[in-house]
Amino acid sequence: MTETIVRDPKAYKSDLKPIWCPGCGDFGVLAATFRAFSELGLDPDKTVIVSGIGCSGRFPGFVTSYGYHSVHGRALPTAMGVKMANPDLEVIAVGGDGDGFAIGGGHFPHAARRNIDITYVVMNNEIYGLTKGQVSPTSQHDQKSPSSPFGNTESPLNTMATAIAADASFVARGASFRAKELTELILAGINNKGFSFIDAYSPCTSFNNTTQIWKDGVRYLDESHDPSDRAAAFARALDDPMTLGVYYKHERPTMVDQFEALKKAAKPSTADELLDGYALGLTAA
Amino acid sequence: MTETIVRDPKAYKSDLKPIWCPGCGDFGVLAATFRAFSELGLDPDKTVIVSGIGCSGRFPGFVTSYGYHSVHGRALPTAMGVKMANPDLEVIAVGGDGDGFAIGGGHFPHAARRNIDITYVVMNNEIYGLTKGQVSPTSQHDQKSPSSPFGNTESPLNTMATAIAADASFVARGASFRAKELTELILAGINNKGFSFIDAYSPCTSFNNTTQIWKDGVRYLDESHDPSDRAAAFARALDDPMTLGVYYKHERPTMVDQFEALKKAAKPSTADELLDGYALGLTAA
Amino acid sequence: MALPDITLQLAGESGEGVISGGDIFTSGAGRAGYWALTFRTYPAEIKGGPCMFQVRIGANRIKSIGNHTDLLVCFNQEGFDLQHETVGPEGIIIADAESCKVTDEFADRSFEVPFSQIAEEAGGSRRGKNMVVVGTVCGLLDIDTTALEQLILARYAHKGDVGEANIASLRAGGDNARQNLPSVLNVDKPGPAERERILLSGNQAIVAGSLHAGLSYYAGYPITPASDILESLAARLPRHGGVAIQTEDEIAALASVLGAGYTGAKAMTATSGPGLSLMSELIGLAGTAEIPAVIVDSMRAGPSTGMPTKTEQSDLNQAVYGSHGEAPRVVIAPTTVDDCLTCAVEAFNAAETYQVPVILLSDQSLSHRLETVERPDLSEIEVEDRLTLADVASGNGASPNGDGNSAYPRYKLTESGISPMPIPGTPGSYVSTGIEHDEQGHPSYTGEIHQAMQDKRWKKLDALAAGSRVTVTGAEKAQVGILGWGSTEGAAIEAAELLAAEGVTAATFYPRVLCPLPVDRIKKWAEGMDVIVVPEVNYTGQFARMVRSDCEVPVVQLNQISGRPFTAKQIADFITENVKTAAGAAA
Amino acid sequence: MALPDITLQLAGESGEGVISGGDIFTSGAGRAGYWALTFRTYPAEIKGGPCMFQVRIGANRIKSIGNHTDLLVCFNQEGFDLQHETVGPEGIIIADAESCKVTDEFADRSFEVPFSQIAEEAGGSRRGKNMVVVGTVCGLLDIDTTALEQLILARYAHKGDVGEANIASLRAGGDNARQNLPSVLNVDKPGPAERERILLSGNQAIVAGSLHAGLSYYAGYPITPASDILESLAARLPRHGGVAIQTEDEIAALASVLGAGYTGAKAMTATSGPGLSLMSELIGLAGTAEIPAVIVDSMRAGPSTGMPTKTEQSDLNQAVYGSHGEAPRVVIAPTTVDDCLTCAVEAFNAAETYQVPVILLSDQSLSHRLETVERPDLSEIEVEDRLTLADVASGNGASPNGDGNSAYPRYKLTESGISPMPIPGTPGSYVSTGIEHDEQGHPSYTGEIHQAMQDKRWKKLDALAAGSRVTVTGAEKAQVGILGWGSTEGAAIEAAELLAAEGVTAATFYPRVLCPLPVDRIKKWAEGMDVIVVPEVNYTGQFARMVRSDCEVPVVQLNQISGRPFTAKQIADFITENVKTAAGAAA
Ligand SMILES: Cc1ncc(C[n+]2csc(CCOP(=O)(O)OP(=O)(O)O)c2C)c(N)n1
Ligand SMILES: Cc1ncc(C[n+]2csc(CCOP(=O)(O)OP(=O)(O)O)c2C)c(N)n1
Ligand code: SF4
Ligand code: SF4
Ligand SMILES: [Mg+2]
Ligand SMILES: [Mg+2]
Repeated sequence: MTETIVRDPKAYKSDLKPIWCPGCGDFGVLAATFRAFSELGLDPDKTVIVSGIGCSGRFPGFVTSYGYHSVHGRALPTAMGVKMANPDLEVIAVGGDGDGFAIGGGHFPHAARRNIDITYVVMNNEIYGLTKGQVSPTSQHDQKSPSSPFGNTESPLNTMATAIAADASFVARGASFRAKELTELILAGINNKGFSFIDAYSPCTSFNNTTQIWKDGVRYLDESHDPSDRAAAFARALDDPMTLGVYYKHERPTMVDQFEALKKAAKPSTADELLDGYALGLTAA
Repeated sequence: MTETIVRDPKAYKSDLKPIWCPGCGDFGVLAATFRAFSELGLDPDKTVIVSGIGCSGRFPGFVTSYGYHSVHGRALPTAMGVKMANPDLEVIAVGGDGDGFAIGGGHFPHAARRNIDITYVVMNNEIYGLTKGQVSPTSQHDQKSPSSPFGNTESPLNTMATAIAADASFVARGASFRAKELTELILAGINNKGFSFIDAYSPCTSFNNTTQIWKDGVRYLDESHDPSDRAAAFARALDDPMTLGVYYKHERPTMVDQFEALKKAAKPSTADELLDGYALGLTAA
Repeated sequence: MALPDITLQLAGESGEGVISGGDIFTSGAGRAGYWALTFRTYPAEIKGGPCMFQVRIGANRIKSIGNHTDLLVCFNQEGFDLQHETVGPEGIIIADAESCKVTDEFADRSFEVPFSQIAEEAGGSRRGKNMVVVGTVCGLLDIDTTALEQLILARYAHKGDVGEANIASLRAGGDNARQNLPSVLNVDKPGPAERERILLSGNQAIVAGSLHAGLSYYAGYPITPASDILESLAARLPRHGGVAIQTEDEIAALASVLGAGYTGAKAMTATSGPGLSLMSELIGLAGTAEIPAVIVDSMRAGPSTGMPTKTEQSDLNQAVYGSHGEAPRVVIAPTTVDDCLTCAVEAFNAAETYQVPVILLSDQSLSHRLETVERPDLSEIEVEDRLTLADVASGNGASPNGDGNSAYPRYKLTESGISPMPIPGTPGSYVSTGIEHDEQGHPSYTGEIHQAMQDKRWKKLDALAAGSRVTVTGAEKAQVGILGWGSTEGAAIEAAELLAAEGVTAATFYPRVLCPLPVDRIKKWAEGMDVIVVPEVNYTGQFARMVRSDCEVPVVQLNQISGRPFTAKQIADFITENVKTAAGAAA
Repeated sequence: MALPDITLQLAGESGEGVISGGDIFTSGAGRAGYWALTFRTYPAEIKGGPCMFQVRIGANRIKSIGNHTDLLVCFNQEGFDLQHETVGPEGIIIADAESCKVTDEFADRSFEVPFSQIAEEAGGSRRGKNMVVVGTVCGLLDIDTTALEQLILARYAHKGDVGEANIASLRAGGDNARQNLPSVLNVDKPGPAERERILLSGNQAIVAGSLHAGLSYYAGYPITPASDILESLAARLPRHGGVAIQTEDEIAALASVLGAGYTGAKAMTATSGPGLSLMSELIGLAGTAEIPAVIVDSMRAGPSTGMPTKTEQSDLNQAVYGSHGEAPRVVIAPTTVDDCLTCAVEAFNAAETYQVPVILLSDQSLSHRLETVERPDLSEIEVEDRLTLADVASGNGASPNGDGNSAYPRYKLTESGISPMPIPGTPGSYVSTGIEHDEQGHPSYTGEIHQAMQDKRWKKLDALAAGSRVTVTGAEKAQVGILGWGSTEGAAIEAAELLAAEGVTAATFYPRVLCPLPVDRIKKWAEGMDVIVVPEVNYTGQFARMVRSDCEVPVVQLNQISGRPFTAKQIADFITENVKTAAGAAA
């Protein structure tokens, strides 16, 4: 963890007032992000926050940094483009559980497999906030909602297990109301070279108010847990989902590293060099 | 396993000659399917095979049964529609590794979460056959291909681990050249009530000829493996990927069962009953 | 003098009960015999932010949102600031005495009422503010509140004495109005109802229509303003063994709808623009594999995420031309709430009859407006089913697949282009496919087969183009023809009435089926018009361009993208100001 | 008599070396100074199935595939069966003596050659069959094979003595032809080349153009006929720090291209119809958030999966109208292989200058045909870059974000609609978004802002519509005007020449930018034409409809969907047969 504190957390707060409901967990995630940015001394001009659509998708607007508010579900491939086109940028992707695991769920394993060096923070409220309370892939079985009036027939997706199965480089769970620890997780995620995934419990006070249940229920991974042990991490993920902490870590060359290594192998690449290859060499005829 | 053998395997062979290359593994998967159908005595008029696009996607055309050749990546949601609209049908989804885990990968965890009672057979050749040999999500790291001329920069997706993380009801790996065992896996998958996933190694002799490597390398899960232990299944999935057998089983109410249970709770549902609810009751005025 | 109808606006902050007050007033007015039509704006935020509820009521059927506000009730200062410009020259303002000051220009036609204070005194809580507002309005307009009170009691039956308190607030508001406010506003009393009336929204009507048509499979992904279709069906469809599934995205929704349609089920999905875009590829599959499906698109303001809570008619191009290659589809646009029900049934009928995907184009204003309509007689709305192989099978027991293991010729080239469809579970197995194919569904890439199959797929729609429903008002010869689609019809008809009052003859023409367009009938009608105006709530004039290209008829575009529906006056004014002078001028 | 050019077809089974033989012949003919243009059909299967290679060579530039086959070489019976109908009235057939019998009608103009036997004798293996074929053709046409032999040696340098054996087969084929076949066919000898010539495909030209324009980020998902763009760039882009990524689908591809474009990179993706459909939603985002991007669509026959290896021009509607709402974009269609290079650069220029997504519409026939062109002088093809905030920043050190933490007004309403774009990594932070927004990118849902922003986004393209490139042949006044787009241009120009020979004056007009259409120039040109014909390889006449609606000019459609490009004769015949008599008749 770096100690270079060059900016006040408030320096990252934008002029735009968050539109979130009173008590929404996203406020806590935003605050933890400010603190993590501050501790890392991130330069707002060199930082990009990418999001999809949802209440949580409005996040970039509230941060002083570059931002990219994409369409629903496309935060991860967008972030890949940003990072791979300009590896000097610090890239954070954020979004909701629906954005990330329903419509955008197809992108997740590939971001992990590629090991794109970005940090992905999901504000998991186990509900669709912005569209007024339908169940999401992380909603509980039997949960009632406008779209599941007699109880959810689907079982929740285990995001920790999913990320470990995809071999994400850093896999952790935090909570919006555990400010200090969430700050540390975001910080560790950013510092991790590779694809870092943080599932942050972030209650939706309007449509799925789990604030109390989660506040009462969360506990931390015990000291003995070895995050380098993938099978053990998976086993822990199957335990009590309300367990917070770093489940899994697997550092390895990032996507940027790997493309860097291709430079020498690649073929001549100017347009002229290419056309040379198609020349008819008429002098020989 | 049912013993009702009412049809010859050949009865399921359609008039259309497979267009696959000589030695293509898909022939073996097709043959195993015929045998499994035959052992189950499936009625071709009550069986639907759904596929996406790829060499493997042409599969339904070679079977005498109903078939549905969808667009690339959409076999699973299509199969859900078929099954949920008509639960009496036996529904099998088939396709390639690219179809199922690249473009269609976003549907997989949800098919598993919902526990749609279908069997999904992926003909995994670790390559894009139909488009002539580009890497797929299951291709090996460093593998050379037209789209990865200096070696694949991405790490392969572990399909067994992915399916176990998604809590698929039945998770197994087979191989096209292990005819008897593959037949049994398909049979067990169909017999399993719930979402059954079978990853069948199926070499592409034209663009990624792994025939010999796989023939030499495959082995079977040992007897001691307990498929009801999810964490253990995951640990096995991280071991040698060339291990065949049933990794994981988790029987529970299927999607059809769950909707059946909603019947009583649901509100009056004829158009007239609905309009009654909007009536102004003018007599009261 | 009593007006034939009046337009009321309630404006305030989200959370003050503006919308619920408006809803309950509308229901109450409906029960008291008035016809109503509403329009509302939501804030972008989930909680807080300005919101507005507008309702126009009258003694006769209401066709549009009203040209200006006759009575604006401001819950707070922002309500006044944002909405006072809509108030007509004779319009009245009632402002919350505690929080709102009107500007000088309204000094002589505005009144202050201490809403919260009255609520507290009468019902014991300042939260009854919106009920005081409703009571005030009823008092001012002399609307009987008996029905309204019953409604309130019923609605709060399980909430202790909230109902009683609300009624007390309502009455106190009415008493205050009758005592302290001059009776400046009067609306004609409605006569007795000839047929039963109902009050519902466009989306509710679509749900009712789909159930009437025989819907049994629904899949959709939440999106404003279509989510309530999913929600309503989730509560109902399972009753008779149907299913309503919230999928992981719109692609899965339509893929599964096509899977269900393939098995013989009547299946539907509903979405808005972004979802329709994602469905592009599968719409082409449905057209090619000839699978019936209904896709509801409740349009909102685009492009991209755009303005999700605002109305617009800007997805027509995507509906008609979206998807690569050239795949047939039907596009139907309802014009009113009851028409939503009829069009939903017609959408299923077209899907079934022609074995095509049908896109039903509603919009935010139509999907979410409450409108009083005569209760449709469902027995009069015919339901059609597809031609199945079982329908045509001779019953001689011979296998439809012929001998051996050959596939049934599901894509048989017939005169009409329509081929009998085997239903899985019954004899006649074949492979449904989006690859170009011969009659048996076998992949085939010859130019001859491609031509024959495109001919087959497209010619199916000829009958529909010739016979689709159209509504026309006005004479066969007129100075101005208003040619439009969807929810603008009411405003267009009223605009024609306004023009008539100014001595301009005007006619309207609204086809329901926009693809295939009833080209011949449009051309014929156009011959009688001196000039044709096409009003659309979009930027580029999508329908106008289609008319120009398909009918080769010159038209004048009238476009606005304010996020609100047209008023009749907007259309009439445009015509008097721009069109009479130069037929080629556009706004 | 020597012909100015001849059309050769090789027809046989996939796996017999038909395509590779054709390729090598084309390269050899090219090196011998002939101009060439090829067309090929692939089987649906990966291995096996009929395939055909067609090449037209001549002493001057070749513009289209040729009206009929002058020389058909049949590798087997199926080759004859499938292709003999294309043979012209004077055309010659050479059939494999072992496996192919021609029908009587060709008795007096066909010859048998025992290809495999000659190969075995000369090169020691029957697999040299295709080289014997190439040698036979060269012998018959008296084409010098020196360059060809060098080419073969180079190509098989690492394969032991395969090269030598192939050359032996080639020579044996030639010797046999000279000895045993009558010299019935002659083609004009080419003169010396004035400028260096190259032989490449449309897709290769697009790759070259994109590199010239400064491409540094490519992402794509494999799909026929666009995959080779990904493959070529994967081998090259990393050289200077660029990346080419195979994504999990087309949505991810375009999403990442927009992410890259947002950071200032020139970024591209390439796909075919199904992928373009999937990109619909994100194309709207690019238009709304104003992010430059280039999307290559190499069209294949649709709808749906359709006929993936066949050509068609049927994605124009999707390119121009795809995506919900109304989002601006540019659509550019190259007409020849060298034009692919130029248009690729123009696509990047338009994307950068106007901050919009640009769709480059190629098609299977153009993407995969080999064509001899003069080597473009890249220094003459100007490259444009976007207006960045750094370009306009005053350099006084003041923060572009103003005081405090407010966002830079990235969507500033300017005269031209183009606003300077801050590049992440430099000052000027803001949020790029597809939600309707004010100048600072903050979400805003008022009608005024929506109108202002739509005006801004759309008016950017006015300058492009006025100044885009167009190629015209023929006089300003003509009996027939051929108005088209894309790869039909060569056939159209040749059709005009054929018509001229029959005394009909004809002109051609091919705009490169189809959206926004150069309406004024089309109208002006149209005034000089008695009748206008629009040839398109599609079913509904998509471009014809656009011309009718946007230019209000009547046109006659000429459509075919055979999976093959037009021949000049097809167009000319249609015009002589249908158009002169009745201007309104269409095919
Ligand atoms: C393609 C598309 N489909 C649907 C929507 C509607 N939509 C907006 S946000 C959202 C889901 C919100 O849930 P989540 O991602 O969990 O975010 P939250 O609001 O809970 O933070 C949906 C369905 C959309 N904007 N685009
Ligand atoms: C939307 C879309 N994108 C791309 C393609 C092209 N395509 C067809 S099959 C295929 C992948 C084939 O690989 P796989 O799924 O592994 O099947 P296989 O051929 O190996 O059996 C691709 C990319 C397509 N048909 N549709
Ligand atoms: S609806 Fe829920 S998630 Fe959205 S802002 Fe409100 S509390 Fe937060
Ligand atoms: S290309 Fe590969 S996967 Fe396709 S048919 Fe041939 S061997 Fe099988
Ligand atoms: Mg959520
Ligand atoms: Mg594969």
